[in-house]
Amino acid sequence: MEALLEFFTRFLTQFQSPTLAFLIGGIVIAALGSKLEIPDAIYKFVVFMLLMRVGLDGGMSIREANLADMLLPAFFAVLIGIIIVFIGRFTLALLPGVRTEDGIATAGLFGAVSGSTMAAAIVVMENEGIVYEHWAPALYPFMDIPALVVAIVLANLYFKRRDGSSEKVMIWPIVKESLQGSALSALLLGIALGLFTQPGNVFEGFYDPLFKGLLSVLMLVMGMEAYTRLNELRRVAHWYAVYAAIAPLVHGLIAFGLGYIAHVLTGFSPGGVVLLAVIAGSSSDISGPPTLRAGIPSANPSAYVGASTGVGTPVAIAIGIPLYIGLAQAVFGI
Amino acid sequence: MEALLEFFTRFLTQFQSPTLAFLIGGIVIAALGSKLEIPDAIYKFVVFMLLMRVGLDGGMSIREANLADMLLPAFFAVLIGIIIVFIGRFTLALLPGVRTEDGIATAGLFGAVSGSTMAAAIVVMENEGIVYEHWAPALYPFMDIPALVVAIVLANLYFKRRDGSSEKVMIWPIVKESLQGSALSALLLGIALGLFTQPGNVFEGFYDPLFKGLLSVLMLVMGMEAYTRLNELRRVAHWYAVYAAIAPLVHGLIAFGLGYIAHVLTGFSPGGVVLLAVIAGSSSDISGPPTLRAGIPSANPSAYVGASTGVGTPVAIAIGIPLYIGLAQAVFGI
Amino acid sequence: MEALLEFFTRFLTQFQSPTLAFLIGGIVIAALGSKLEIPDAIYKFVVFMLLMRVGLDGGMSIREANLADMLLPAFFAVLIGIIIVFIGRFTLALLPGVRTEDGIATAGLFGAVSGSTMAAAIVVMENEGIVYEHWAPALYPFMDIPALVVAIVLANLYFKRRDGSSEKVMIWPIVKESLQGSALSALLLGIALGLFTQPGNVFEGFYDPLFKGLLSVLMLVMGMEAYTRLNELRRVAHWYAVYAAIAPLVHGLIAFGLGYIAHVLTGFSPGGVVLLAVIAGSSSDISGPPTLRAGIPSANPSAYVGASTGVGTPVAIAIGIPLYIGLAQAVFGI
Amino acid sequence: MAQQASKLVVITEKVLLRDIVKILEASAATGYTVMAAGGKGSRNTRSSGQPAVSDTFSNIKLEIITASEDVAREIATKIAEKYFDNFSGIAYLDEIEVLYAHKL
Amino acid sequence: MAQQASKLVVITEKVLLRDIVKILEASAATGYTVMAAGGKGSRNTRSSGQPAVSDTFSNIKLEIITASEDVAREIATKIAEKYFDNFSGIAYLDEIEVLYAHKL
Amino acid sequence: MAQQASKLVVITEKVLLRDIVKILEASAATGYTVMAAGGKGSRNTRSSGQPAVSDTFSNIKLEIITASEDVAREIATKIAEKYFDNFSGIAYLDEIEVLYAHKL
Ligand SMILES: Nc1ncnc2c1ncn2[C@@H]1O[C@H](COP(=O)(O)O)[C@@H](O)[C@H]1O
Ligand SMILES: Nc1ncnc2c1ncn2[C@@H]1O[C@H](COP(=O)(O)O)[C@@H](O)[C@H]1O
Ligand SMILES: Nc1ncnc2c1ncn2[C@@H]1O[C@H](COP(=O)(O)O)[C@@H](O)[C@H]1O
Ligand code: NA
Ligand code: NA
Ligand code: NA
Repeated sequence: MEALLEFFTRFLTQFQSPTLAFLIGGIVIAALGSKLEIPDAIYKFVVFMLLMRVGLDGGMSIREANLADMLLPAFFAVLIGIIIVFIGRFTLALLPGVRTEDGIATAGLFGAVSGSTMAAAIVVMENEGIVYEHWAPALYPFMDIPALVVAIVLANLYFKRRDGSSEKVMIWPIVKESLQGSALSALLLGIALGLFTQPGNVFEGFYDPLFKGLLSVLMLVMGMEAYTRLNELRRVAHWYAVYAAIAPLVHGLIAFGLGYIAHVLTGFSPGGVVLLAVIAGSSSDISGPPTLRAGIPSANPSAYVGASTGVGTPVAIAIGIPLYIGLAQAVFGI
Repeated sequence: MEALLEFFTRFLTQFQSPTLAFLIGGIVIAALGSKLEIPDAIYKFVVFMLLMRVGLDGGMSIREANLADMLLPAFFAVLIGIIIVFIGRFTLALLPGVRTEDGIATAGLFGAVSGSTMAAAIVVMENEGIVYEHWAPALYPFMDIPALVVAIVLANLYFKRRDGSSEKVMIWPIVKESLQGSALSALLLGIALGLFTQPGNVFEGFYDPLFKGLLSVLMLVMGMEAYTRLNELRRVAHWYAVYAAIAPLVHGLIAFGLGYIAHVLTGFSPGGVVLLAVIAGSSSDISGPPTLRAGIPSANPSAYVGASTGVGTPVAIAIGIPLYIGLAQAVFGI
Repeated sequence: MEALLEFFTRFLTQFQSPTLAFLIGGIVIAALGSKLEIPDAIYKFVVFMLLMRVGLDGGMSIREANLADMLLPAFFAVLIGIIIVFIGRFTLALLPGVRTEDGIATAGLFGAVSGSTMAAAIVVMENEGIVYEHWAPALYPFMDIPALVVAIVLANLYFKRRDGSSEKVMIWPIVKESLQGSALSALLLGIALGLFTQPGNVFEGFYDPLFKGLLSVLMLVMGMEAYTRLNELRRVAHWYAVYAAIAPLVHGLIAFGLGYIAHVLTGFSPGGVVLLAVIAGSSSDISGPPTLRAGIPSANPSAYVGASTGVGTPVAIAIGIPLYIGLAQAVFGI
Repeated sequence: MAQQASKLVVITEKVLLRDIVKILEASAATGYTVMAAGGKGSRNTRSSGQPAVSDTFSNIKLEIITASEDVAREIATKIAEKYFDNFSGIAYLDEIEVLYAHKL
Repeated sequence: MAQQASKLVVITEKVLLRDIVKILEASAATGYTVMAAGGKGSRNTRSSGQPAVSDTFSNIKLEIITASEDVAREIATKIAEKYFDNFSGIAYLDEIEVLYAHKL
Repeated sequence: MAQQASKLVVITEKVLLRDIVKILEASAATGYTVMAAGGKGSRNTRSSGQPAVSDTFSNIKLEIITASEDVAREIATKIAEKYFDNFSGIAYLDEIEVLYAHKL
């Protein structure tokens, strides 16, 4: 009882954290019709800065990490990416008013990963003093790419059955497209630089100190964006909103469970478990949509981008992050 | 005598402060035909950063402030906004060669407030160690909006008398338009976040440390801009230049006087008095012009924007800020 | 023997410095077809920030410098700028497959100076704790402008001989065009502000702490750019690539020699000698090309920009900087 | 599906974008395209306080393609009458052949 | 050297830029020009997850000038058939007179 | 007030903007509009050292509307003769009907 109360208190406190506050602030000012604008160039640069920072940090800590420790979490990341898409395929995509390909594409996007949500979780965790394996953000591509690949494959299987067409899906171009996207590029470049070079002083003097502040700017953009996309979502079946509100938490909790197993088996840290859950609960906002657009061109982006950006991401950040942290505190006693 | 000497010495020192130095630097390089360019995206972001910082700071200090202390200064702010427009209406707008509607619009713009000038004053005051109520920047909208509303109403009264037309002026759309503008949005969002959430660490780690530096960038832009607008001003009556050179200081001194009354009656700090004077002496550079454009469409923006950006703002920053600070030092012995 | 070994060790260590690492990272991700993009607005602003920082620093230290100390290095800078163009005129421009005007323009660009390369050297030197005269970056225009002027004059002499035309070359417009360019404007404005005003706190609180980090961003852009320009270079004679690979080092070593003379005669510091060599070894990437475009319109920019950005700059940064530092350590025992 | 159509082009101040878009959405036109533009004309009032120094594109260029020339002319008249007394702007018509459109 | 020519204009989603450029480079057209554009049509699917809030120009406008009208029509057909089932887009043709060009 | 007019379009390198604007302001044209553009042609020299990577719009597209076709042709000739030997560029003419203009 008391634990539950404490959980809710902590939960509500999160709404005062800058991360969440700026997200909600963005939603509110967009709803009020404000003309405030964060220019596109700034948005792109902020995303670069955040992922470069996460990447550098990850790369530098991989150097000291035991590679064996990463195997199980990486395997789980792949597994989660795939499971998420199958869940969507056999729930959302079968619902009335939902075109099958739109449902699959949405599931793919929710299986893919949002660098912004991941960055938000890192800031919250560092503020709360929760330790985690700094290589954990490197799990991003292990979940992201399989989810996108599986979604595109499932959609094509569906088309084949429906139309009797027999185009073969090429996997490599999807993987390549994902890796070349601006978000993953920045993350992987950061990891490589952190791993092979000595970026310590530029990390400590530039990328790291600006991290929290730039995240607040990004959260503002994402809040404004969420409000705008909600309108788009209104034009498609209500099931998308329902899915988008529930799925992030379901995915996060599944990942939390698998993360717990990794904790027991290989000592994956509680913070790492939280981050795995956040990654799973996030839905892609930058690299996912273009890849899906190319891979499942007939799917309606208003449905999947609207569901992800308009509902999924706010839920993943505002409810998901405090939820998994609260859970970790309850489960691991941190 | 000695006091006067000291006043002038301090005054000249200001020209070496980064704030003023970058403003003048901007004017000089624009005059020399430099191709240096601060991209629009950067300019917009810098304005956002400055007003967000001022807003967060204001919001956090309102929490601890005595609301009653804010009443009189807020009332005076409204009063000053209105007085300024009436002064312009019955001086500038009646001068030969000045179209009445252009004169009223100019008065409205000088009654409205410049966030950049306010930010410049804050930096100078913090450098000089002058304390002020950190909620004082929240006086901005209390002066800005009434000034714009009154100018638009006066212009329409004039049109009604002149043309016998009888369109009613709607006040709310003008207020809404002002509040939704990018400058006031950022300031008010900052205040709200400061008031209701815990942005302390993002304020101290990001918005505050970047404040002075970003202001220097903004001053550079405003200097370049002032030079460009001066050319525009040359095409209208010389009275605009005269008004634009004198009015900021007159407005500032009126506000200083009213601020002094608030000091005596409710203990408004000397720094608060200076800031009130700066706000009054400033003329709007971001949100004012579009509002006036919409509200008094037949007024010539070359006149009012030229007067404000080309002459008014440089005067308000370069002469006004040191003047009010010097005065405060003389009057309050700070 | 041991000295040589140490030299190579140090040399290889440089590849792990953030400056070089980001440059190489940029080349690699461009080669891999990444869609990562640093927006143009950010690029322009980063260049402004770096040159403003270098300029402010230079200006503030000129105040305390002995003007006489600057004379010889400045004279050598002019001399080097001129020598470089003549070397190119009588080697590259005479080679088979190289149009004379293209060769002269290329020599002009390699004689001109890159602010980015200079900034890179400053960061590396400050990391290594190598002291230098902080006014040394003010040597930039002394080398840059003469090189561009001489190249344009030589090209016109060549046209006159070839075509018998007798247009006179106007020197002043070339100088003015150079000085008004965005890079030199920012540097000179910074110097002026540093010299005549008190920008200390904005320098220490903003321009200086962001210096290294922003440089890493710029290096990334320059790496991506180098890769792109390499393709352009492929369409012209191979001699450009050969020249671009060798010339920066030859120019740098000549400057090192002259810098050594200045060291002996007037006590020019070892760090100053390195910086002079770096400036000489650099080739202009921002202001040079437009000036040459206007001054030698018939020269092919694919040749000179390709040679400079595609090969010259990477060589000047990746090999030149560590080379001159290594040399300085060997020669001056620092 | 090629068909003759009219392309109305309106170049005016950026500050009018929101209002003109409302006019277009209320009209019979099935779509519009907008681009950032700079320029100089005979009036050349600048609409905003945004620095002209940093924002060189303070105009917008709107293109509205309609199957009916009359609709295009009507839209132009509505915009010109409402704004061109007080704002910079030019409007012109061009005959084109639409090859593919989702709706016209 | 003035000559009658056809100008094909394609307005579509930014995400297609790379692919369409490949089509153009494989075609008989000697060049193309691309501009950032925003807009609204009847389909109006947005292609990317890039914030619509901060990126108001999510379309591109491509202009392809060709001496032969047939080449222009062929390119339009190729693009429309490949993309316009699933992507926003419009294509139209305009007759112009090319005054100077390095190659046409 | 509708009137037939000529629209001259010049697409060329950004670096020429300042100089071409001077030519236009010295001409009989009453205005011009300029837009950022990217593109590829047969010459395709890039004018500046500005990163092509970050600045994808290294061209400009200028539109000059004139009541007299001759004025348009003259301007095109002046620009082409002065710059197109050494700079990338294309110029074409289009017939339009100006519906509203503050001056033409
Ligand atoms: N003759 C013209 N040719 C091309 N664009 C023009 C012309 N006249 C006006 N414009 C454009 O329309 C805008 C408004 O023109 P104006 O109302 O005459 O100031 C200008 O800023 C130009 O972008
Ligand atoms: N009638 C129209 N006039 C001008 N532009 C249009 C029109 N219809 C469509 N467009 C442009 O083409 C894009 C795609 O249109 P659509 O495929 O109909 O959504 C829109 O975003 C507009 O930029
Ligand atoms: N056939 C074409 N169609 C459209 N734009 C062209 C064409 N040819 C050239 N251009 C434009 O004009 C610029 C210069 O062309 P060029 O001088 O041929 O390199 C190119 O970068 C394009 O923007
Ligand atoms: Na996910
Ligand atoms: Na005021
Ligand atoms: Na050089």
